[in-house]
Amino acid sequence: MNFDFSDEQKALKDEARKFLAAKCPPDRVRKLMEEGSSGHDADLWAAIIEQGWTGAAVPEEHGGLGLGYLELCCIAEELGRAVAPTPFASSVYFFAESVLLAGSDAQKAAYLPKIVSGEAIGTMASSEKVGPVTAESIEAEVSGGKLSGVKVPVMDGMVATHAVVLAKEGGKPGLFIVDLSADGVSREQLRMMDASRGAAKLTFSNVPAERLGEAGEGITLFDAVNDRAAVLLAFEQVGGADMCLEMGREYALNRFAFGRPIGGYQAIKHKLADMYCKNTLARGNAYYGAWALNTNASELPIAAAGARVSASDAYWNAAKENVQVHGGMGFTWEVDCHLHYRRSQQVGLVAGSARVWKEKLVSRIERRNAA
Amino acid sequence: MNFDFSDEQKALKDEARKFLAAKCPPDRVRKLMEEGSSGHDADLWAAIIEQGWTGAAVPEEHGGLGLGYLELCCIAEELGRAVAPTPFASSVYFFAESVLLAGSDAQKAAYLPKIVSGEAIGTMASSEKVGPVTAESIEAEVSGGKLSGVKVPVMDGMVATHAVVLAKEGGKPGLFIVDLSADGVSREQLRMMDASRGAAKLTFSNVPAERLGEAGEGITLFDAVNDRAAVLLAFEQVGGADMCLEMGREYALNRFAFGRPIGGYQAIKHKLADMYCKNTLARGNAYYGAWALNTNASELPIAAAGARVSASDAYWNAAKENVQVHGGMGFTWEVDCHLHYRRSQQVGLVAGSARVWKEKLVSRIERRNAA
Amino acid sequence: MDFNDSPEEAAYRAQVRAWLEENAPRDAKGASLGDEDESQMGAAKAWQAKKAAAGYAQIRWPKEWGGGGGTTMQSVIFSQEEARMGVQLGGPFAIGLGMCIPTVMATADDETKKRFVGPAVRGEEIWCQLFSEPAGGSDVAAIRTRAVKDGDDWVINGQKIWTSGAHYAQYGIVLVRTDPDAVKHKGLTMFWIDMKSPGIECKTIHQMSGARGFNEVFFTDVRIKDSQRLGALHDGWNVSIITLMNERASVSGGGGAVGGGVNNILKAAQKVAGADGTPLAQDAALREKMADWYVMSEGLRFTGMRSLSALSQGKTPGPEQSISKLVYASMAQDIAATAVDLQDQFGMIRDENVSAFHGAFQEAVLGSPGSRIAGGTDEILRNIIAERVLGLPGEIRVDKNVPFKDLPTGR
Amino acid sequence: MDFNDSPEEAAYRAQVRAWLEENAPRDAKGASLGDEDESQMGAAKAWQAKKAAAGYAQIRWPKEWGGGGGTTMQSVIFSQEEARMGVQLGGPFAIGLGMCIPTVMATADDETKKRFVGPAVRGEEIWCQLFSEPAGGSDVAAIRTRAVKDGDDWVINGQKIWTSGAHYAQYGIVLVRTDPDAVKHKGLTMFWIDMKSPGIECKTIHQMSGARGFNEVFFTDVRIKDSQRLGALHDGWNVSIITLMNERASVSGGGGAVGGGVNNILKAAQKVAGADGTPLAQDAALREKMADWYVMSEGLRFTGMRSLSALSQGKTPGPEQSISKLVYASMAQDIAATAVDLQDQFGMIRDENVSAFHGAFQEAVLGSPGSRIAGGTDEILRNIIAERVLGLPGEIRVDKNVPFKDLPTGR
Repeated sequence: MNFDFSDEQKALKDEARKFLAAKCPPDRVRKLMEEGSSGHDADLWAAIIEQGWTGAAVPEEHGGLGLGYLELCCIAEELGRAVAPTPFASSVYFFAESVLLAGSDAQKAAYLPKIVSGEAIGTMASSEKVGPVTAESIEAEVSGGKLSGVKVPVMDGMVATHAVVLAKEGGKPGLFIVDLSADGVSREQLRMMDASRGAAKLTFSNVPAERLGEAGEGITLFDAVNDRAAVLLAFEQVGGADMCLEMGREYALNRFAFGRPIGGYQAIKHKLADMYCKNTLARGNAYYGAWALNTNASELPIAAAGARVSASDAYWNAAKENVQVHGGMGFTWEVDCHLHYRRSQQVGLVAGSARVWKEKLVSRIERRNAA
Repeated sequence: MNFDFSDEQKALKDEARKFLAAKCPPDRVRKLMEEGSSGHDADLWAAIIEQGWTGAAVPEEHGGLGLGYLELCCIAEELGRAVAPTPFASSVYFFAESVLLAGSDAQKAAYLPKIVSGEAIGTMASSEKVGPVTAESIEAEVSGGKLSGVKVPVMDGMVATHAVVLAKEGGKPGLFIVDLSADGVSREQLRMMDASRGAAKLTFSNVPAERLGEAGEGITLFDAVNDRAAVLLAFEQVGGADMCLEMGREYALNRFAFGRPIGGYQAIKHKLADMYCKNTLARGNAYYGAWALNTNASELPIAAAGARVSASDAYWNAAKENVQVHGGMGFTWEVDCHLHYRRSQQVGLVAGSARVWKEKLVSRIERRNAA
Repeated sequence: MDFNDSPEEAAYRAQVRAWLEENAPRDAKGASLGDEDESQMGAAKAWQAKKAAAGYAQIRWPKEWGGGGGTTMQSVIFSQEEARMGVQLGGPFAIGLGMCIPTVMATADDETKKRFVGPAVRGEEIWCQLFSEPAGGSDVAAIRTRAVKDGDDWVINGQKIWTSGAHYAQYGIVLVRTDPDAVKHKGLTMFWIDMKSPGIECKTIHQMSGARGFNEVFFTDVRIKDSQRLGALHDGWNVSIITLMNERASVSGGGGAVGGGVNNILKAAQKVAGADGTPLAQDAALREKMADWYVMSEGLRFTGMRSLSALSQGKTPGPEQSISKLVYASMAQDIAATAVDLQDQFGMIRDENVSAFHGAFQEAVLGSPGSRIAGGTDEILRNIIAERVLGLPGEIRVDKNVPFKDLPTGR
Repeated sequence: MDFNDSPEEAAYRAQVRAWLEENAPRDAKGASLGDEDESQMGAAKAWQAKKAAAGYAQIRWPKEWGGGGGTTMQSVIFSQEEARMGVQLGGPFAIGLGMCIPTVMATADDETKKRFVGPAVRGEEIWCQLFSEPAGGSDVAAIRTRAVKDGDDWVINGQKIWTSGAHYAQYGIVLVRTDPDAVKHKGLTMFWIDMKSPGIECKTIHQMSGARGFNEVFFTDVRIKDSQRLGALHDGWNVSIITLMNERASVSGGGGAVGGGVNNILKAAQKVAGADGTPLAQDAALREKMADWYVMSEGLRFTGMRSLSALSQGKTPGPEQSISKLVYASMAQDIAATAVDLQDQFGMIRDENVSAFHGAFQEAVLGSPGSRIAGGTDEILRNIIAERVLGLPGEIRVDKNVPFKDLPTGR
């Protein structure tokens, strides 16, 4: 039994942590938020690309490092811990994974090297209205190879060069690659709960769109991409949740009330112990997701849903209770708690809400039990 | 504003508490459980009848005291606090209320004086199988005035002399009064989670049954009876929950660990504070239920569901966390915690489960909002 | 058991209602406490003056001090009727009249009282309360702001925090350490202070939600007279207890729109379609939660009514109201997070023009953590209920018999 | 990252599997620890003897003491394979071999060790551990059972509680107070004791669930030799730490059927129809809860695998396993209560012939409170995680510098 990351993978993680501590301290994230920017730290993004992280799981033939998903999980955990304000998830977990999963050889050759090199920034555009994305919720339509419709919110929609768009063709949902520099694309920046991550409303009028995968396969592919993204996002969440635990622990040891550290009071001790429990459960479930993703196991749908449900719960709990441990300081702008509080909401919604994933998990278990 | 019981009603409650402390101490309840009896303390029951409690809310013209429902609520709270092993709920909240609600003058005259005097013990027989009672779940059938079918569990089914039975007639559910001493009734005692409250499986073969209310009104009447019972049971639950809080508080003050009372540790302090919160919410909701029941207000359906949901939650929480406060002693037979732990399950299920009542509450709110 | 006014209450309510109909400003948007938007301040002050003239400003206070000479219940009835009219302009005066002026009245000489009480009741002067410090928080007595005697003056240096309204207040009461060699609770003294004194600087605190209602207040060589002292030298802790007791004595209106949050999410859920096209309000998981929230918020409403009933009958309400903020704050956070989760990806959007329900739930997600902390954290409130209501032992105190300057502190 | 055995582990597993195929008793129903039904004791003892003869009884112990001279991982593999075969008969020996005998080995003279170790490994003699007392509970050192010196003997009076297997054990280790004038942790001494000594009386404890696995053990003028002492006089607290450390060193199999509870309720819910006739398994509220429980139980399973992986690589597992019982016990209570609630009125029935699913969930409702208490309450486990894993401060101890006899106690 070797249910752990290798020493090399752990070393990669350590390096990533050091790199992000230097390039992406919390003050930098806060400053970006104050500037009301598009939630994209261009300098950090350039440095990340230089590290080769965008290509960690992309095969060498397409310009990547071809390391594998376990390595990408290590990077994801550190990005989550650092609350990094970059389009990494959009470009790598969603766009690149869509192309890897469903792209033709030509499409892989056309897009993956650009994603790896940073020449392109990809994203996924699926949501159109309030509520979960389903076949019925889609009105965007491709007809004669041209896309029309509105997608909102599209993460990193102000900086992305390409998007995978979920749209109908002949009445059936499909995934389509769209070049966002084309005529007929208009972008409108949105104010987000997590101001460290930008998003836009994208409007398409007769924009060229090329299909990814077979016609009518849209929802199946979309689900499969979300499963893969869910595992990677789970590592971001686990990284963020552990950072919250560390922040809370540190504060509890150094903040004194009534002559002793607040970490000596059971209300705080037990709150942090419960946080440790949830984080540990989430880590276990995330590791299983990593194994399933890396081996492309048949268990992936259940493993991904389990990782997502557990990690979303752990991060939200850790983020909100870390604020509580910090007391009054915890809800000020200057203290870092709110960076995680916001991000736990963003990352918990971006691939679909907790309630949707819980339902996915149970129906997948039922299907497995019935098989 | 006078959202409180009157001084007279409070005096009645005090008297009831003293009476039950003398006649129904916990040791007596435990002994009854050990004897594997039918969960019926005949001596206590006789004493209760002598007090006139069975007739508290029954009009004087039917042999009752005609005091009102607020007085009955006071008694219910004390019965719940004392974990009284009697068929009071079955006979008074379910049977007598069914007759008061839907009985003809002749039926009221025939049954209510007997219930008040104790000559008769009534009960409600609705459940036939696992899961909530619905029109579809009923197979018992009345044809030509004769009932056939099986009801399980029927609370106090071993000692009841009469039952209100939910059965179909001409394909539609109705409520029927059945004399359980008639030929064709067979009783089988059941082992219950709460061994201080007896129940039976009742089998009916062509037993005479007289209809209560109009044909086909069964489910409407059954719901209405349950609403009234729910308010009264909520007071039993509030009484039990407060007793658990008092037990936990008392133990926490007198049990020492590491040289000081365990009630000085925040884990215990905050557990008891949370119990106080839930109990206080339940009491507020129960009072509203009492007001609605006593004035027969149009708010009763929502008030009853609110009282039930809040009280079921409070009692289960108080009962299980009181065990936890008591530590190892809490799960021994000799300590009283388990009496409430069992009873909180019994009283939480007898008029239907928490999940069913939550759904009732929300749909009733929706209906009110739409009106 | 009923919900009716007594005949006396009904008569008073009718009188109040008639007066409000005639006098209440129309379309007055509430100037909520600590709001940085001061545009409503004029309206608030005018309304306060009008109430004072009619004896409705401090109904429970004696008439000689500008009050109404009435009962607590009358005060509650007036608040209810004000709320019913949508006139809620009392925010800026709440701390002054609820905490500061009662402290002045209990400790100052007649001249001082005469100087300050009237203008405060009439809304002419606004007060703030300067107790909390960065190192203090729940531990109010851990005050480091120093006052050093210099002739007949005191010179104050230090910092206060979480001061509501400091940026528009004319006066404040300030708790400072006058003897660091004494044990923690024995070396404090209370003063009133002119907020325009040289050396006082206010800085608004930027909260995670974007709101800026609280202040940091910095004291640099601020010079005040010993005659501004409230109570005895080094007796400030006991004086502060007067202040805080007065805060608790102000009973809220009881009823109110606490249950509103549940109806909001229910109505929202009726408008959002789930995966199968049916409204999310049909989702059983959400419905169970809504039932739980409904009985919590209604339970709070009924608990308030129980307290009001005691008041109405001239009794002292029980401790039941102490659960209110503890129950409400976590529930509000839970409702907000659930409502955002229901919106799926759309829930990430804060843009009030794009977000569902004008971003109300997103604002609630960002605002609710503050409610679990401000005015007593969840943890402190549980301690208060456990100790004061249930009589469980207090915390073991290691800071009781040590000179303040020798107490351990964090970084 | 994989779930495969290393080549060495695979070889050992194959060897174990072959041996078990040949030697394991068929249809051996587990004689679970502390069960009052002793009918399986013969089978358990026979199986323990057979394992000991083959070196599988205490795999990690040196061969000279009857062990297998193997690794922790081998011990885990053997347990996994035993479980796979449905042979789980080790319960009655667990406390003796896991706690008592290691204490004897660490403190006794050679003669004593030779006398006791072999018979215990071979299952010939069963041991119990007599630490807990009615006034103790979580506070193990609060021991009141007194041992008074009388010549070369000690005379013991007092009471122990929660002693598993006391009614069938031949020997025990007992922690007693030998100096009540010393501070709490300094006046204790450890002895081994023959459970058939005159003056020892065992009484089974009737639990709320009806089970009777634990005992009270009463000591009335029980006379033992000073040579039965384990460790130095008054050094019993340090000896007891050896005992308890050994308990923690025994790593569980990690994997296992923890997730089983969730599948049980899912399958149950598929068989029960709700109000509208569809199976309750379709109820969204239940489905959300099932998802939560599933990731909790799977999370525990994967956490176990992480610890096993460390062992497999010759490393020391991290602290992650410390969450296991805390997470599991409350979840089990929650699952049981929810499953009973789903059954509505029928859920009240405990009768195994009538109740749905043979009353399994009702038994779980009645049994689960014990799991949240036995072997460390939820509250103690949270303290342990907070202090030992997260390094937060320990509790303030008021019982450290006071003679034991002067410590305050409850009624």
